[in-house]
Amino acid sequence: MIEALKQRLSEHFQLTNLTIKNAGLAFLWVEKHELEMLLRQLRDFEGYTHLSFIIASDHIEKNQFKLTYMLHNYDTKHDLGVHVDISRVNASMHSIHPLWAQAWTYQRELKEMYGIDFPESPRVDEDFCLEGWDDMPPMRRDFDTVKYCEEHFDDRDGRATEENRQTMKVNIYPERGE
Amino acid sequence: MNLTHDFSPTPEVDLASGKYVKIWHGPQHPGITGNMSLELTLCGDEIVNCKTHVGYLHRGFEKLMERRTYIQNFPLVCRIAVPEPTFNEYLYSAGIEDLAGIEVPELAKWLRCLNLELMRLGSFLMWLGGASGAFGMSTVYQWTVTHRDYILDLFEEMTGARIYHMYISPGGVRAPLPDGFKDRCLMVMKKVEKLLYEVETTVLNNAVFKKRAIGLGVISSDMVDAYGVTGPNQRAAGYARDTRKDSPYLVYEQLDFDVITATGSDAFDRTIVRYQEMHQCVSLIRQMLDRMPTDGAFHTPTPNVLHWKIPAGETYVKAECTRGEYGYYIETDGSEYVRRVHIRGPSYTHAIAVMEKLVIGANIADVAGLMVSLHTYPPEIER
Amino acid sequence: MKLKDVISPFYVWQRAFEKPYTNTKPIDTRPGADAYRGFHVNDIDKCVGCSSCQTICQNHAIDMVTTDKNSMPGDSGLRPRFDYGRCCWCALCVDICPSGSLHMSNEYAWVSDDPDSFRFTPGVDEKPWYQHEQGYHRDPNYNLLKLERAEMDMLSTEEGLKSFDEVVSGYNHEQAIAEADRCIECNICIATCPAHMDIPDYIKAIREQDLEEGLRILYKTNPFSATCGRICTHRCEDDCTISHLGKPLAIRWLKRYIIDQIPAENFARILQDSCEENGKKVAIVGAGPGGMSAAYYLRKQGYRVSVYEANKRAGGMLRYGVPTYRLPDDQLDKDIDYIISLGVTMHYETKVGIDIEFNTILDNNDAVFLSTGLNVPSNLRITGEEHPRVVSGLQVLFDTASGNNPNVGQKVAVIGGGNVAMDAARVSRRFGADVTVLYRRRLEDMPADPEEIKEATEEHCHFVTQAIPVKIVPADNPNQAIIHWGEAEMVDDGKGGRPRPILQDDKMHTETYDTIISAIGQSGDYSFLSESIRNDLSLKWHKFEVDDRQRTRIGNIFIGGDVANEVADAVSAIADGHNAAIGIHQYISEKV
Amino acid sequence: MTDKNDYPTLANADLIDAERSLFCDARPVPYEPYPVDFVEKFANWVRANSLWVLAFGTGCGAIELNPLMTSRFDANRYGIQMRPTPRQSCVIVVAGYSSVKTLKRIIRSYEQMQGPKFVLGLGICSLNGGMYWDSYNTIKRIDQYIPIDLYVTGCMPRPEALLAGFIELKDKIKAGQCDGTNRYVKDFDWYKANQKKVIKNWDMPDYNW
Repeated sequence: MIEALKQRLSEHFQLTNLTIKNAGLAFLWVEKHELEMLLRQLRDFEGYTHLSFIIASDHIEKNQFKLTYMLHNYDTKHDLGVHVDISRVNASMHSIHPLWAQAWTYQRELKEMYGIDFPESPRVDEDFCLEGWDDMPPMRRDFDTVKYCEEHFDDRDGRATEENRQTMKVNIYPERGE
Repeated sequence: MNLTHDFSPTPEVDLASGKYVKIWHGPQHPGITGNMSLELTLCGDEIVNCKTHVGYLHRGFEKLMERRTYIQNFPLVCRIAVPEPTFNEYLYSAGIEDLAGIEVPELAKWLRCLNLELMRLGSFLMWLGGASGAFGMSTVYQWTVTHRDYILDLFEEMTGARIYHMYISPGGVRAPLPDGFKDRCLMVMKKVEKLLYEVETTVLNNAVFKKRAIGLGVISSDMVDAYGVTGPNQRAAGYARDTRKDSPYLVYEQLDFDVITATGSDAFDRTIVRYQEMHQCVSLIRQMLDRMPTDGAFHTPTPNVLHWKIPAGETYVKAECTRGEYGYYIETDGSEYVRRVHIRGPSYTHAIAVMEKLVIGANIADVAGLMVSLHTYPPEIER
Repeated sequence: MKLKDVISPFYVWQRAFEKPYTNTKPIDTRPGADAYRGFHVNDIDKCVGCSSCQTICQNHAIDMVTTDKNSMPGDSGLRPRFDYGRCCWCALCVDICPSGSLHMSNEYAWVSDDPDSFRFTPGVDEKPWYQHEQGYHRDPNYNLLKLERAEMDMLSTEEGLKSFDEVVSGYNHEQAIAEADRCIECNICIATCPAHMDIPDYIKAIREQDLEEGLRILYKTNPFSATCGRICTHRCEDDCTISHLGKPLAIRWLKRYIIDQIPAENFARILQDSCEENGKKVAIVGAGPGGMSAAYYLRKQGYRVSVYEANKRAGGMLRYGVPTYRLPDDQLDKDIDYIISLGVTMHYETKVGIDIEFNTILDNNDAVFLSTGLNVPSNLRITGEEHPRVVSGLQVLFDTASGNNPNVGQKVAVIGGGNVAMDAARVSRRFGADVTVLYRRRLEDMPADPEEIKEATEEHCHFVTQAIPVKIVPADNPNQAIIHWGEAEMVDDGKGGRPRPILQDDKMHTETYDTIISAIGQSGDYSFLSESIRNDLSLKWHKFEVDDRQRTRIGNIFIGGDVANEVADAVSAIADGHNAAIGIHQYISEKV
Repeated sequence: MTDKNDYPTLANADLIDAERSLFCDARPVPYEPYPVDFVEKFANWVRANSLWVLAFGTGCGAIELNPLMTSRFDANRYGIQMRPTPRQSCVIVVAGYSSVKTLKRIIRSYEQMQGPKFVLGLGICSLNGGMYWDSYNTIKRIDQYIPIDLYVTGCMPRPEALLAGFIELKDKIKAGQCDGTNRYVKDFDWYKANQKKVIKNWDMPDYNW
């Protein structure tokens, strides 16, 4: 079934990769500029009418963000994840808010959490979860949450731990070994 | 289907004119579910514009999970949706098992399923209290929260905790059922069933409730897919879609149940759908207690959890929670840490986009009732 | 609107006549459920301070703190302290606890206005809930650790008996990874290992498939890893924390795995041992594990090292006392050749005291390390033991190792219960003999490694315990001897020590054997030392007294190995050699 | 009454000019006990037996407030009651973690409450960050931002533990030991500095009474 879908889509789009996870789930990769058309095609002609979510994941080692648009087809009970790799530098993506009336929420979150811009998306610059955030977008891999905590929030004193390797060395064989 | 979200207020709102007034509904407001807020613009007592504000409960779970090992995430995930933690536990475990190729023993599947259905019932009871409270019947709230507490007692016995069970762990469950659990569970089911009939008399056949809820917050059928509406909200609009039936997980295939739908798609019909699903829960729990195996392995040994690595891959697992499609997208990169987790909660779209749309034109007094009728849990929105 | 809808809400009034839901005394009447995850309880006598709870706690709620428990091998002496400003009662610490000391009570209420009061050490600080029987305990069928060892391929007993080929095949890649995966990195074993090897580190290297790093870690503390990977007494495994719950980690086989995977010719490239000459000279007497280990670490620091060895080849007991089915020669050579390749001068077949005077060595070097080993077999001290068919176990092993058939005949008795006795018995089996092992105490008293005893049994060595040899008389056939032995009764010594065997005169047995192998122990030969040196060095129970850097009362003489330590196993000798090298380096550096 | 000059006015520097006139610029005033000891004791007894709790579920701890306030545990019989507005409340329950965004609302709500007012820190997150000790969006120690009178540990604390906390709070109030209100007044500048350190967009008055 998914093979047939791939066949049909390949006529119009350059699908770079397709992985079939199981009978109910597959992922495919598409180029950035083809995404909107592909999603429209999937929604209007292939029955993938339900958008579960849009997320990004940070592939910092490839200097890319991987966007995932998870669609669901209620007739075939099939989930299809559409991946798009976009550059991490000045990350920006076309908005799909005309396709799904909820998409702008996800895009607003991505702007805040990853710093991916969706220029046409409404209210994309408003605060979503955070308020007055002035640091790097927190979901990026290079944002160190522990360091941020140490800088901004204070721990309660009175905690100290010992390393048993060192303790045993001091107590049992202080002289022996190197 | 080409419905887009409406961002500009219907009339041009000029606050200086004195015709409109802007008020904040929440976060500290008894008529709000959880900790979120609505920025409402009113003309008289009619709402002309609404902006939702979330993030009061944002803890950065998806970030925290990226820096904890697979087993360390297991206690963390249940905190994501406070009133209904077990779906997180199940989906996280299911995702990990899928990626690591772990097969779950038969008994564990039944126990997981039982746990999920008990949770669903408990969660619905809590919701029912909130719904009747929001429409002015706080007596029913007292009843249902108490009955939810009886279910929490069962959880305490079964899992060792009332709220954060941490019971469904990657590989299976943590412990078998204690002795005599079945009888106590059936007794609670009997009590709950009696309560449900009382609720039917007092709430569903209540003139005040009918007057207020019928026609409130109608989700039109073209909204359903455009806004990604799922769960009872969607079923109340006439769509017979239920993940438990469509892509069965655990032991749902072996259980006997039907997808419950309604046609009105308003606050009243959503209540009816949930009310019937509670009866369905009771029936499912009884079926499971009847048919589940009594002994056998309940946990498949995992690799040493202290340095458990899972091969690179990605998966999306989902389940039907009380509010709709609850899903976990998990991406691994072969290390001891998960690469990316995304938790797809149904409240995300229900409480933000759908709420903003439905509340326009509603009466300020009905905002609480409308919000409850969508059944949203803020902690799962912002995570 | 129907009238019914207006009336029906008044149904709630019916509740006025029912029993209320309210619990009148909720705090007192509702204890946590049987398996409730409440406050922690720790049996501090059972706890070994392995820190696994600290490692797994995602909230950093656990600190390991010093208590009045002392550190000892197998117990770090530290105990977990919980911060109830962090704990989330997930009980992962209980689930992981390898010693099973940690569990939870069903107590749950703790109210205080002092935020610093929510830290406590269970078992140490007095808390009212320790006596609660209810509470969360890990289900025995729920395990977060792997308790069984990875399977090891071994030769079948029949195959093993046919030749002197190695019995244990060693781990393959999958097995090694699986076994390394079991480690919980608690570091408890390091203290137990005489050489204090960085065991968790090299196991981690295996897990991460970085064997070259593993090799570097091994050589930091032990240049005999191929050897120790096979015949080490692995006392680390006795104290392995997992052994409280399941089978201890096969640390020895993992060490062997690293060495087996790396060809000898790559050692120099991986280890990068540079030996910048420092112009000082050190002599070593005895090329056993102790001597060669000292040679390695001294050579690495730039000393010119000369090793004097009485036999043809280096290795000492490892070569002449351990049969090749346990330690093949090529594996021993792998270790020794690498050490020699660093530029150690070897003087083979040079017996100190005969071929060269000890004082000459002492005068020509800045320091001397003695590690001559115990090579004189102890006598049976019974009549008739000078019979030609009574040979020592060491002799049998030495002949075998040198390539000579010891001609033990068809029927052999081995007297003794140590490792030498087991080796002699199993060697004799390989030469086709029927072997009977006579031991004066019980099977469980045997000093030999349990594995050795098990394998000897599997190879059909016949064990006769509580048998005391009384005398040996010549048989009719000059190639046979008759042994008289009597059954012994185990008598409590009355002081709580181990029971002593007492001969029962009325239960005597006689048996004829082709060879009687005596293997009841060995001692050192110190005749090469002059009287005055020997007196200065101070012998105690035939062993030299040394400090923890192997120093003696004579500044430039260092002693180690079996002649100095009580344990007398290979890894202790290796550790002694390493320590002596440090001691010698300190001594010479300070002298300059 | 204390002389007004002891309490210089606040700058409200972060408010825009148009809004400055909407808020007062007075500093908080400490609670003065009644001059007669007997009257003060009686007042404390009255306060202890009518704990009006602000219905503000700041975190996940709020989930156990529902059972506590309903018929099974029925906290009403102990004089504990939920109120929808801070003006009617004297107790605020910091239910677990507080994200920075919520902290801002907690501070506003707390400052609007009637004195003498009491704060109950619920769960491990209010003590030392708890589960979210490494989260970039939740504070670790609530006592740096508002004065806490009592902590109840647990995750979740059960309704019984919560109830035990309330009873302990009552005892403390009766004994006159809950001085959180005055601590906040005394160390006002310290609290304010801590609050402003984490709340980046401070667009509210310095003291929101």
